[in-house]
Amino acid sequence: MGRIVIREELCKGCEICVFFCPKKQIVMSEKFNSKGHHSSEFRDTGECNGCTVCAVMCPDVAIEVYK
Amino acid sequence: MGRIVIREELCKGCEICVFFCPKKQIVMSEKFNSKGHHSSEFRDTGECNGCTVCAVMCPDVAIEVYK
Amino acid sequence: MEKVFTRPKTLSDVQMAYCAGCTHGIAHRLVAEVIDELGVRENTVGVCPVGCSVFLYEYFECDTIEAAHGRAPAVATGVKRCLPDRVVFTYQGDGDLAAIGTAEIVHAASRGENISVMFINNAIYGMTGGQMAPTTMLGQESTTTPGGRDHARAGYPMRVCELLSPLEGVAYAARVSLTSPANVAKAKRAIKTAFQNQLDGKGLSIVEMLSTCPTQWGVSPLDAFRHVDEVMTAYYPLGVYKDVNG
Amino acid sequence: MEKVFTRPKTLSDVQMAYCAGCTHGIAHRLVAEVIDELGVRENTVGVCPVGCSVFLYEYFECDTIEAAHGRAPAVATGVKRCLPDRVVFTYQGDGDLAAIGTAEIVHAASRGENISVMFINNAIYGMTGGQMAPTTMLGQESTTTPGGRDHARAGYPMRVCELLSPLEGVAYAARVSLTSPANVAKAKRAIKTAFQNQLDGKGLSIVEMLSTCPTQWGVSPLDAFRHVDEVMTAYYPLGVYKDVNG
Amino acid sequence: MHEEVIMSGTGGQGIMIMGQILAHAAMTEGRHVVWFPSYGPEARGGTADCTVIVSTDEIGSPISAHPDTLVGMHQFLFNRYQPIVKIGGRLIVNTSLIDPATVRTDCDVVMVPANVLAEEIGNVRAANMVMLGVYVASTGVVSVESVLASLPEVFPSHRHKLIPLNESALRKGAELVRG
Amino acid sequence: MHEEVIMSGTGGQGIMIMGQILAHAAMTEGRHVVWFPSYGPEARGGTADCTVIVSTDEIGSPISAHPDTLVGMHQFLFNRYQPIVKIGGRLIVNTSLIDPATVRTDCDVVMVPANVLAEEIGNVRAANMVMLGVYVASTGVVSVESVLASLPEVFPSHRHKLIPLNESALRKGAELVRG
Amino acid sequence: MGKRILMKGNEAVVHGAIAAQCRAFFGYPITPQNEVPEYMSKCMPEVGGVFLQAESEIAAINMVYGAACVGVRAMTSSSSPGISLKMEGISYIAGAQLPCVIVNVQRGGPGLGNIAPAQSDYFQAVKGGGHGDYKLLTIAPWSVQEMFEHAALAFDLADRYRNPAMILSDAIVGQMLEPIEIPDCVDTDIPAKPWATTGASGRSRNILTSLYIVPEDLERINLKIQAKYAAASLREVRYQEFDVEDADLVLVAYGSTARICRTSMTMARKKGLKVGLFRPISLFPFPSARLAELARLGKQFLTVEMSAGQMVEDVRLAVNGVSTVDFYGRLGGMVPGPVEILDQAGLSLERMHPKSYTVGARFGMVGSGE
Amino acid sequence: MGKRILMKGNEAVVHGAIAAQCRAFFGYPITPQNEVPEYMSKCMPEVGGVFLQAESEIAAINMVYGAACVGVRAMTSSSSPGISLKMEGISYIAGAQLPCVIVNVQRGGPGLGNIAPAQSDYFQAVKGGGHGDYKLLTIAPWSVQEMFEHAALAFDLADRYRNPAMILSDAIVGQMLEPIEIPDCVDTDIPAKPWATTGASGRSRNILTSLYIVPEDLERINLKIQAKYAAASLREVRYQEFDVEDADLVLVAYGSTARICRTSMTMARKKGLKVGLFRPISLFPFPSARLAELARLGKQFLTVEMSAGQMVEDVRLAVNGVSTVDFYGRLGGMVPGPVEILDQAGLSLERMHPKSYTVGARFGMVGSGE
Ligand SMILES: Cc1ncc(C[n+]2csc(CCOP(=O)(O)OP(=O)(O)O)c2C)c(N)n1
Ligand SMILES: Cc1ncc(C[n+]2csc(CCOP(=O)(O)OP(=O)(O)O)c2C)c(N)n1
Ligand code: SF4
Ligand code: SF4
Ligand code: SF4
Ligand code: SF4
Ligand code: SF4
Ligand code: SF4
Ligand SMILES: [Mg+2]
Ligand SMILES: [Mg+2]
Repeated sequence: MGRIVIREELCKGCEICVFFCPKKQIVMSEKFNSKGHHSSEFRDTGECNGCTVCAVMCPDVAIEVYK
Repeated sequence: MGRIVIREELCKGCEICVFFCPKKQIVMSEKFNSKGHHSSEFRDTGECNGCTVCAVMCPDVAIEVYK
Repeated sequence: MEKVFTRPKTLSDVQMAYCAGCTHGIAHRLVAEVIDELGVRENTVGVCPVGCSVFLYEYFECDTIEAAHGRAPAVATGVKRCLPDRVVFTYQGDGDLAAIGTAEIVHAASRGENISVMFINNAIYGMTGGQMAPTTMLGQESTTTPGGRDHARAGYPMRVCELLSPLEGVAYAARVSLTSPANVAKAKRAIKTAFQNQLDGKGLSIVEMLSTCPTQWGVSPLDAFRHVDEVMTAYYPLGVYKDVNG
Repeated sequence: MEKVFTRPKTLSDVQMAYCAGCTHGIAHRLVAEVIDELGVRENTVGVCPVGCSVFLYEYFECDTIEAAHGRAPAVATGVKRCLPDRVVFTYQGDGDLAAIGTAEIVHAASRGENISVMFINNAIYGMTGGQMAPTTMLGQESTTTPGGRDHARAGYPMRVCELLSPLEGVAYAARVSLTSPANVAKAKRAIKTAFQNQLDGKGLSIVEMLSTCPTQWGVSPLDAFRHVDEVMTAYYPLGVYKDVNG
Repeated sequence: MHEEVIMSGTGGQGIMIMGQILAHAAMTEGRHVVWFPSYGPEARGGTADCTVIVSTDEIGSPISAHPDTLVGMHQFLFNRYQPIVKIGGRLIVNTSLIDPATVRTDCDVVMVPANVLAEEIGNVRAANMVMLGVYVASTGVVSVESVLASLPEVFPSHRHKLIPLNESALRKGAELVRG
Repeated sequence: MHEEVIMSGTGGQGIMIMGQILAHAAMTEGRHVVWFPSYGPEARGGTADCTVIVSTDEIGSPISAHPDTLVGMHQFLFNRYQPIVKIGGRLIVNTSLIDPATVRTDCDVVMVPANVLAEEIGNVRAANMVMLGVYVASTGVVSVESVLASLPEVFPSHRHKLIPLNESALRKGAELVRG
Repeated sequence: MGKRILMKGNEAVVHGAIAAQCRAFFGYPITPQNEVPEYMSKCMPEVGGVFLQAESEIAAINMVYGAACVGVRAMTSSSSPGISLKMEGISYIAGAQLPCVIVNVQRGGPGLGNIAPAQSDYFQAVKGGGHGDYKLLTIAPWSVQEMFEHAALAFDLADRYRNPAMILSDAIVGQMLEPIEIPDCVDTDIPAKPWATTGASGRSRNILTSLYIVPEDLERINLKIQAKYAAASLREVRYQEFDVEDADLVLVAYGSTARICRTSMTMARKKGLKVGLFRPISLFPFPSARLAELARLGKQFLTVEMSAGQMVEDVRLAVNGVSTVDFYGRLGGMVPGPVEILDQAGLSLERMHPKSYTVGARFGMVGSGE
Repeated sequence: MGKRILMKGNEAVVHGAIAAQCRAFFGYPITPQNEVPEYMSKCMPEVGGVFLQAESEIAAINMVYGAACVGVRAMTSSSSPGISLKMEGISYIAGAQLPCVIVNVQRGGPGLGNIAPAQSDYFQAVKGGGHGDYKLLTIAPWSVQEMFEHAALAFDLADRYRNPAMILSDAIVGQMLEPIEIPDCVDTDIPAKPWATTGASGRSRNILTSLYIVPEDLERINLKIQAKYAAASLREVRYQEFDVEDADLVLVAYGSTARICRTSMTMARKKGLKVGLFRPISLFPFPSARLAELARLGKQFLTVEMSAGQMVEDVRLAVNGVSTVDFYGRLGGMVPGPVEILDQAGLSLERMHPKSYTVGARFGMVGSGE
């Protein structure tokens, strides 16, 4: 069981985490952040296993992972 | 049968031709040329075979060979 | 729950100004992690290039120097020769290292300067707006190769690891990419080796990271990742080109 | 009797200002002979370096340009790109080509500029009075390596043919020496290949000639010849490193 | 007639092309015109602004120290440029990314939720054209028609497929003003 | 006392060290002294000359436009410098490499077959010391003893084995003058 | 007359060069001049010319040297740090007496500085940033139209004097878009180049070098080069004047700063201040004689630059104490505004003509940024 | 006091640098300064310092930049073409506000030129051969003794102002041998360098850069730099005067030319001509105030340089029309002789003071070469 925190202000909406999450736990949000980017959003359906793949691949080091 | 002409004014007395001539047909002269070098001298004992080795090795292209 | 992934301490807690999907960010994180893990932050001097990563100095919590375009290896040489016990690394783009800085990297390598070189090959000049780099692929469009790079006009893409490996002073040369968790893990190992070699006094280590530039390539971040895997890796094979550790 | 050996036409009939026993003179003659034999004198543009052979322009009966130190490949590129049907060669020392001019030769090679590069490796800076060159041997004394070159301080000798051969744009790379009639004959064949390649549009050809510098080595001409054979050739093996002609 | 406008936002918002279209339209209407960009250090995500000066007379300074109008697409540079707008000048504000509470009150202000409006048309990237429509309609510096006619001239041909979208956005902006 | 001398020849003739030895000797005698070289482009075979100025006063110009003395080791530069020697100055001429017929007659002239004399001692390379001996003895700028004492100071230690040869050459030159 | 098109200065200089028969371009990217190599990469091949992105600015200038040697009109372009790297090459080109054109789109310095407009490379351009006694024939466009026209002018000057010519532009002139008129054909004057090293066919060999090992020879070459500069100083002085006749104060500025000054001048006139504008177009040769004349006529001067004070030295040398020369400069990429300059003009007038002018309050309308 | 030893200028500057705690040297061979790296290669290791022959002048100056960053006194040396290659690096060092010392042993130019003495890199040194508004703190030794002493002076200036300093020498001063006295210990002042990038241990990180992307920031840095130059202009002006009090004509010359002028002056005095000598030691800051004062006192000037006229511009700027400034120069490695300068002084006196001086015949004794 895991959980991630996406730091919205660091996120640039590149969708890399969305693509790489093996559990499809991340989606793009509808909101803009202050830079005008859609940021990504943790779905938190309980399937996240804290594998850190999203965090490892995030170019902006915007994700923290808990397990 | 061969013959060489050493252009004294071009010669710098490096002795390379002396060393390489297979027939030992070249010696260093006693004279200085206008640059203050001893130049080399063709002995012309009739043993020169015109092999051009001296000319090929002369760094100053000071030797002409006849055959 | 326990935090199992967080920003390395050596990476400042600010937003980096790279484009969305630009792997400069991943490379930064890996270098920062290695510095953290080796415990050398307070002993490290980073030399920044001119290129998109010019602002590395704002993102790294260690002492840093901004070098002139291409001259980072010379600057690093000046630092390392004066302070041999400091950890000195350069971080350079392909324009910086493989074009204008060719003489400096070749000679730092040939001298075996005991430094670690982080080389970001994104096959383009990012910062100046997408001109051809020495590593731009044949056929690749850039703002100075309209219609795609043609070797008859613009020469061949340069393989840096292959070029430098034969030099005596090179301790380690590896090419990695940043396009998957496995590749990122390999990249980190390579970076760690490059720093460890320096601590061990082995000579110059270089890690070439195939990197994305979605902006200047004109593709989405994901397509940029794919381009690295599918196109760049074919011409720039991943692997370790030299390792004095055997 | 018939004249079987005489000065090539392309070599001016003046005394060259090289030291006694300096093989710059042999190299000059060979290049001039090749130009004569290919009948391209009136079509040739030579680019001279800064180094002892800076005066090549006084000795060659073809059009010549004196380039800034190390920049001959860039100058040659400018000439050749504008006049692709001319024969363009550079003649460069090891300081000129392998130190200050590293970036220019590497990139001319990588681009595959269709030129011929004559590279005189005498392991020293001749003209300026015997300082270390990138190719100076380990242990060799020079005025800037008192006590002999030590790799920890002054780096390793650079092998230019090995460095350039991997580059795509290089058509031909050979290392020869000028220390015996057989070696001179081989050198001439290599030079001819380098020029013929250019006529055939094959890309960049380089002939590295191990050369003597009795003056700055502080030995007699004959000992200098021996030093090339016995010491230099061991570290700089003679041979053809690349040949696109197969 | 002499109008100086600064358009500002972040990289990727299409600030530059918005100004270039205005400049082109002004040229086709026979005006003197200068467009001048200023880039942030980063290719993307950095700041971006440009100045356009349209005049019936020859133009001296291509730089505007005190613009008549500021078109603000993003808070950051808006904060920077707002203070230098002439008293009684005009502010056209993208409220999607600028907090209305931060806007000066001694100017004519037009509030435009440009990102939202652009998304309504189908692409947030057309927010710049919404703003340009508002600008043109509210200043009358050039006609909306000249602007529309300039689109195919200014867009590079590989982006001509985007013209219809941009047209709608421009019209939407213009209509907003005309009511 | 103020003496300006130009020593000239070709590369490899030891022109520079000849001047340096003189300069050193002058220094040990408490004089003001400047030595200034001028190299040809080539490391060997090119031209070489140096100027030495010895004076009881501080020395301004280190360049001599009109030397008191010219020591000529080779024809080429001798031809060049001979015209600027002061009228009534001194010419010391190496007749092994300079044609006596080309020498000015309005100066004190000392003819020295220096190469031949040096070969007699055992090495043509000591011709420079023969000339220096002549120079010192005929001008008296410094004593021969000071010159001899300077040899080990000026020669680098790996060349100290050559000192005896050079001493003989110097003495030979000096004797030539003293007769 | 050609049609009016909207163009960047950096694009215009490319079109101007190609219209002037430039057939070789070698460059390296650097902001704010990237459009020059970018447009060149498109346009050069279309006219059968050579475009090559060099590995560095140093390589680029030496490629230009090679192209110039064979008689081709060749050009390179860069911005401040990149121009510094060309200094050795430029000195060689001047020493070998070869024609070529170098464009500097100046940015903020020193060092990496920034990419904003500046004029702090004036000394480098006109005094000789490289070694030795050479000069660059330097011209300073102030509009996109002139970026086009100065290309041909620069090539003509370069060929006429066998000397490198520089177009000293800046980030404003390079980056701004203006409508320009492109003529159907451009007047340009390419002389024969019998000295070119194109192969010694049917003639004796040509040698191009800047090496003259014998000082007498090198002095002779230098005197020849200086004579060319003296000739250029008689023939190639270019400047523009605006309302100087009755002016009490003459603003002196070049390039984009001159445009801003022109706006300040208009403002000043509206306020009744007798301000004129003198705009040097050729920076070397500098229009010293005319400035000296204006000084003798009693004009006072205010030199305005985006620098710490560089051209002002040439103004002072020209005026030689005959009247007053004030200076106002902004640094590091800051661009002075028209009102800011107007304020300075007021101050100068007040000080120089205390009886006629008591300006008192400044004209600035808003404090910040000015 | 140390003993008197015979030394070349190029050797003296090495000893001076090492005595001043210089502990890093990076250079590349070029005549006529080769003795500098050669002696350094011997001496540096002896004091535990760094000697490295770089692959080029560009690498050398950037290595110096690196060494300066970590607070070490670092130096490079070259001659004219090599100095041109350092222009970008020098501008970076000035922009990042780092101290270091650059030695230029000037030779004939432009281009490859020759290896004879010249002073034609004055503009490059004092006006800014690189881009942007920076200056080199420039001093000009005229003797071997000063080559030694100026090393410490240059390092002190560099450290005091965090700015590169240049020793502007030439082939005469570099190559000549003179006896010098080496003191047992050299006064030198090395300040703390808390800004050095030696590793962020026990403090927050240090960043050394010349990049200030926001123009306001870069202007601020530039103003700071200009303020340093203003301070140096008050405090660091150095010059020497000989017999100027009663002089009608003051020769102005620096470096080796000043020595030659001194001989000319002595000759002139012997002939009853009231000639003095003013020798700027610091070229930047230039001793303008003193020259202006001398001009006000009615002195006339003759500037003598081995150039086409470079320092003379600074003399004219200082004098600002108050009196006459003549110029005499030799080019391309030619060295003016004392009599030749005397002749010129005679001409100047005659023109400036036609009543007091009618020199008529020249003093030259032999025509040729002069
Ligand atoms: C001397 C000099 N030349 C050119 C530039 C302009 N410039 C800045 S970054 C850059 C290249 C950037 O490309 P790269 O090194 O590949 O880095 P990237 O931006 O792709 O990460 C260039 C040419 C400069 N700053 N200085
Ligand atoms: C920019 C520059 N740096 C340095 C020099 C001085 N220089 C002249 S020749 C030379 C090196 C000569 O060595 P090499 O190229 O090996 O030729 P060689 O004389 O041995 O034939 C150097 C450093 C120069 N002329 N220009
Ligand atoms: S930690 Fe793993 S499972 Fe959880 S969101 Fe990230 S990638 Fe998906
Ligand atoms: S990878 Fe990072 S920056 Fe990209 S969308 Fe995910 S959280 Fe945002
Ligand atoms: S031709 Fe052959 S045999 Fe004759 S002299 Fe020369 S080397 Fe000797
Ligand atoms: S090889 Fe040539 S230069 Fe040498 S001694 Fe023989 S002839 Fe003379
Ligand atoms: S331009 Fe390219 S390299 Fe630069 S930040 Fe953007 S994506 Fe990264
Ligand atoms: S110094 Fe060496 S390379 Fe130069 S001419 Fe003499 S021997 Fe040849
Ligand atoms: Mg890149
Ligand atoms: Mg060599």
